[in-house]
Amino acid sequence: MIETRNTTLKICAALSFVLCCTSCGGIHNALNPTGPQAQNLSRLWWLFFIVCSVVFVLVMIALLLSLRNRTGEPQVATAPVIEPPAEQERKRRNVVISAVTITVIILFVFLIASYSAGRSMTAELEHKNGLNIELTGHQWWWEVRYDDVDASNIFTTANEIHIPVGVPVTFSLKAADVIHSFWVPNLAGKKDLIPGKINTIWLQADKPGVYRGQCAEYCGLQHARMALWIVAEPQEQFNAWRQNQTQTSVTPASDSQKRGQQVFLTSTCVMCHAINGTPAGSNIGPNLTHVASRNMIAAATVVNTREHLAQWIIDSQQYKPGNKMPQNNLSDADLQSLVEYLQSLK
Amino acid sequence: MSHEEAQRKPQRIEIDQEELEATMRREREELERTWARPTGLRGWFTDTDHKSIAKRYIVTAFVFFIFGGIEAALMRIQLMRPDSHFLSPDQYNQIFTVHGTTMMFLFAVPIMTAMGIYFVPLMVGARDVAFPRVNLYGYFVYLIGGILLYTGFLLNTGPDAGWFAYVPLSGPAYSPGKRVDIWAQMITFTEISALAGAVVVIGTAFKMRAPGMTLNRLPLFVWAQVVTSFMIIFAMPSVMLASGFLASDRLIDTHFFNPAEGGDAILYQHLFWFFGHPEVYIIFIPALGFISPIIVTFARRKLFGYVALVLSLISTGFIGFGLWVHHMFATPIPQMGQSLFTAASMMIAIPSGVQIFCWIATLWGGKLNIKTPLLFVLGFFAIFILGGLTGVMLASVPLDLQIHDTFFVVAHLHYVLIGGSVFPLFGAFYYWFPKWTGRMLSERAGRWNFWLMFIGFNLVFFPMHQLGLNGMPRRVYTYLPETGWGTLNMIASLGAFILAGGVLVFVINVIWARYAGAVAGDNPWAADSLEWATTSPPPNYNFHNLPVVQGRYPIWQATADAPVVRGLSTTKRETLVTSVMDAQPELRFDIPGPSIWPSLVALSTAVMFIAGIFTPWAILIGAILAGIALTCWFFGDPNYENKTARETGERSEHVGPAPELRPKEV
Amino acid sequence: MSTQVVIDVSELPHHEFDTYDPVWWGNNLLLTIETSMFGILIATYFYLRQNFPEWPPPVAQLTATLKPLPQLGYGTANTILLLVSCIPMVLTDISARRGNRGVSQIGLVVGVMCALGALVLRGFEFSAMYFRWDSNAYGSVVWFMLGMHMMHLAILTVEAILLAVWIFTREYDMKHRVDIVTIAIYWYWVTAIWLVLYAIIYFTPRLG
Amino acid sequence: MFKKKFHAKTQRHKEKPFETRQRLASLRLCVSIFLCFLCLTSCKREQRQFSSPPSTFKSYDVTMSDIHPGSPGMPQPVQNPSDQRAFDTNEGKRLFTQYNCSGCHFNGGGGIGPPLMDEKWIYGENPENIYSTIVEGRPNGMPSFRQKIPDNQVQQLVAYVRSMSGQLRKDVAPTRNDSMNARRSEQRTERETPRRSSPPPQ
Repeated sequence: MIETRNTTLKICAALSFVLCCTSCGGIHNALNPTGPQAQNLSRLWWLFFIVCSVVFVLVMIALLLSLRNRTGEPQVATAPVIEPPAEQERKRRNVVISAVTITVIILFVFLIASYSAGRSMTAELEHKNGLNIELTGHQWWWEVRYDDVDASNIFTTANEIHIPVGVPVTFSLKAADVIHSFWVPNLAGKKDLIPGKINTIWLQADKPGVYRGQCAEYCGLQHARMALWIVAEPQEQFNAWRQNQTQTSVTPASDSQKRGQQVFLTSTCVMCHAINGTPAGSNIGPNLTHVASRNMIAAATVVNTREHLAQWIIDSQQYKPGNKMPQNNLSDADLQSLVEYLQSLK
Repeated sequence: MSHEEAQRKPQRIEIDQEELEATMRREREELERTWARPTGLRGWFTDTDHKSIAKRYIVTAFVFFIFGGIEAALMRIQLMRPDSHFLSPDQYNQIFTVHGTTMMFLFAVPIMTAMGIYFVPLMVGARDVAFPRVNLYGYFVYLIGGILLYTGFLLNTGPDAGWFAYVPLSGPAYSPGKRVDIWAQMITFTEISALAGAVVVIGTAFKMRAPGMTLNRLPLFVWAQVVTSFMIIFAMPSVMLASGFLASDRLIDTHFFNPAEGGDAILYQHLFWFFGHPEVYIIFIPALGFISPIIVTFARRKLFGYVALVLSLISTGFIGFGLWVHHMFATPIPQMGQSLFTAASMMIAIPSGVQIFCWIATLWGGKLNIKTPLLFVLGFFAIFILGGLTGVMLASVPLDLQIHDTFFVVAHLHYVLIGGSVFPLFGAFYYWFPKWTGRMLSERAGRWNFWLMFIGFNLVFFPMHQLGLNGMPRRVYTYLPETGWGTLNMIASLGAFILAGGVLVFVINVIWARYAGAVAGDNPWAADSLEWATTSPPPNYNFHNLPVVQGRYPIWQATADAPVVRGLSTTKRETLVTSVMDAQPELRFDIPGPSIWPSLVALSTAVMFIAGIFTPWAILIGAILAGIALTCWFFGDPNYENKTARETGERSEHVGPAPELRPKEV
Repeated sequence: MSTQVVIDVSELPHHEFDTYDPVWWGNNLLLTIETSMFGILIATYFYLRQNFPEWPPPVAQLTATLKPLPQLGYGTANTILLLVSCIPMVLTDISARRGNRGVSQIGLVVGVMCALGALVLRGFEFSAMYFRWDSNAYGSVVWFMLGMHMMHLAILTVEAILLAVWIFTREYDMKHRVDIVTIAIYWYWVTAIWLVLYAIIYFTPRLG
Repeated sequence: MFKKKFHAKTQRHKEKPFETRQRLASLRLCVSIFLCFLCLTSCKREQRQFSSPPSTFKSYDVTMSDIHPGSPGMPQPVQNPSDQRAFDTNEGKRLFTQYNCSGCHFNGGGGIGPPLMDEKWIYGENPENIYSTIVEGRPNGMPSFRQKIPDNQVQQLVAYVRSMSGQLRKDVAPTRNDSMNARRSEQRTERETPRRSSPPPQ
């Protein structure tokens, strides 16, 4: 049974090594915090992780030591001990009792730690006077509505949330169909979007950059392809973006863009999508007023390039089988001009 | 009752050796005839012997375990590489739902109940369980439930809303067709059978113990089964309502979960997890019951801290009901409430700790003899403790918000459930296989089996912790290459095949040993508890003379002139009923014999629920059918045992010890 | 001659009332299951109530003054009937213990009559609600509670009928006397549960 | 060694036939139950087709307006694949709301447009009639959705419209959705026997 001991030790060592060294970097990573919320959490995580690892190793050592006293003789030959020496038993009882006590203490520490962490996360949620964003989950994309006291500044976009760096952003979370969950690990923990309820969470990015999030509550066929991007940028850059988003869509310049708009308004597109400034006003699908200003399409699934856009319009089902956008058999010319038009919607 | 006192004190009787042997021989023949089991197809539907029912349970559950494993393998193949097209999202969603449902409802719970049904009567020294026909009914209901799920699955009607089928996704508006209905009814079937099993086990453990087996001499295995059964009794009604509400929402337009009409999606989560979390302990506590006897047997010493272990079992059972909300921390729940549930969730680590420490103390003081069963128990320690620690992490609200519903949780729950239940279960298989079949499993194959499973398991699930922290949500049918989740997923998928290899070794080992394994004898491990006091496999009547227990380790503590129980009829199906606390003889209870009606009631239950998916009228018809069958159950040869007596040509009044065994003056 | 120590149980009875008999345990465990089921159902009732500004929700057809509270008539009648039905059951219970066949028979018959009456009344109770099960969550949960209890009432009635038939046609042996006592327990339980449901369904909305 | 094994075998010998028979029995049981399920469950019902195949509706019966029922040249009724699929009828129900059909038809109750849940059919109750009603539009306000709604979605809508008056199998018709309950869900709607009715007065 020597190998039990060694192998177990090896495995433990190897595994804890893996866990330690691979936890760094990435725009979609809970251990690479870039906001107060996530930092709070990762601090808590490392506390738990280190203490738990120590406990685990200690218990394993105790276990392995307890295996040292073995007998080769056959099972039946070894006489069972029903009355072990009282002295030893008392010693063992003391050891066990103290071990349990230590467990209790550790758990108490954990409890305090996580309670205070939780407090600081939900604290003064109501008077975070930064940005208010209303996030609505659809199967399988995110509708983003930027609230503002001035109604003319309210606008709606999808799947790509721009936020200013260093400003707390409050999200009020809703769901249009089933339960989804909003989770951007680098910035904060997750919160569910539940039909008939309103859930709130705030987060803040301290470094500019792109942070990826993905729906974390199973929401049907395309749960796997329901991601979003949070683009954190300096205040003025954000203001510029916001300024642009509040505008209505650009009027088509070239002929083919004009034709593209016509195609859009006379084909299936207009049934679901809105482009502010045109008759298209349906909000079943993402709002396309500034679609060209987004980096990704299809809920942060594919890069927003001309080819992808064209393929997506013709046959979205090959990217996201089962998504609600139908296939369209447009003539090549129509498609080209439509894509051109959409590309122009900066 | 005055005569009882007379009954209770042992009497010394003088008898001639030959006479004794002659009597024994005669009685053995009579018992064989009285407790004969119907065989063949008829036996399938009428045999109420707890051992054959339990064997069927175990085989059936293990088959479902294999199915679930195959589904798991398919998922691992799909996730091996990013953007893989091995499965369509629709297939993948059905597969992971059926995988979870199978493992939880068709494998884990039934197989634990089955172990109880097989061993509780043997360990407490009874001839059969308290309600053998209910037992049979439970098995058929369970079997039908399983077949229902898999028939649906094969007909592309597999449920696809996850094993906890959250509304509204599983509700009428977002799960068209009959997929989720089949899931809901399958739940109903399995919970009925679980409840039946629970009642049977408690009844047996409380009332059928051998004289002298007071509650504080009850084997830990039985304690674990009792605690589990009580948890089932209080937890299952909750999921019964959850699935009932869901089904009626889907079929007759009720509005329990429709926010627009005052319903509530969170209500479902409360109902489900009020069952769902105790469920974890319903699966895990019986495994604790396997570990104690294995450790005692192979450490060759008495258990350290019997009382502490019993108390921690019971407290686990209680606390298990206090932490369901930690599955719902991401929903809008008041901070204060959350911290309370955090506290509860962490508190449950204390009894687990007590158990672990007591076991280590037992090992510490023992003369170890590391055979495969103990090996699996050691594996349990390594894996389960890690799973328990990640469980403590999940109990903390803020941490949970990061790792909830990610692959971290997938890793955690597999560490807890496979480590906490499947490893001890395999240990139990190696430990008790000789009792079932009279043959030993191969030790060498056993070690291969263990190491393949242990290494494979850790390869599959350890990387998942990291995946979760790297942001991979659970239940995704694929992922983008840019996410960089590919490598760890590849490792996990490779591990899956090693794990599968381990299980394969086990299956081969069983098939081989079944026919060619070394003959075991009654008590191959020189173990202490009563099931080893009879032949392997045990006779239909379990014990010729019911034993009288003199300590916590009946076999080890048996004195030379250990008393036995005499006076039970050998020509009627009788067993001894004793008092709950101190196991004093009270009644000679008639055990009902084979009957066709339980299986017919099960079939009409099936009509009721399955056809009920398609038309509400079926509920009525099925209920009437069930009523008829139950009536026949009630009227149909209620005293079968007397009939056997008549068949054997003896007057059913003839009971009690043979005349030559009447007590003489001591 | 060899000696053997035995516990001779040949004189023990086959059946005994209450905790002696495993049947008692089986029955009471089932009742425990059902009790926890009703407990959770009641919790559900109050949980759903939180979602309603008015409970029960207002109905357009009714005038503002009249709230669609469940009408008391049938429910109260049902309660009284069930309470009354306990009297014969108590008699049956006692007589079964004493072994008085005649009284048991009469008691069971009267009890069954009451139970059947209660079932009929329950039918009307559903109609006394202003809502159907598919009107809204309130209707759903109330119908579910009434229905669940009705189911138990029906099972109880059938059992009682079977038992009556038995002791009229076949032997009045210890086994079935124990069964009578068991069914009496079930009977009291059904009544007790109903008292709780009655209070909740009919009066908690009136408390506002 | 071998002898020992052999001996062991013979020991168990009397058990085996029972075991095998039991196994056979279980097999038989499973198979029989499995078969009776096969009859019960229709596989078509659960089909979920995401990429749309070409419509089964011929263009000629789309163009002909169908005000003279039973007129010569009436095409053979076309089988609408969506009639068989629960998923499609459910999608139809979703689209019916999202494309704002309720704006005129009020969940089938009728208002500006005629009711769809009763037995009266102005332009015919066959799939192809409803199809052309949606694609071509009808006098007095029913707009044409030609090119606006892709074929497979029209098929889904057609299936749903027929389910509103119980024309479809109950296990295919949609159940209630998570909104105010305006009416019984389609799967609980009893079948209305269709009869022709005159177009609304000009």
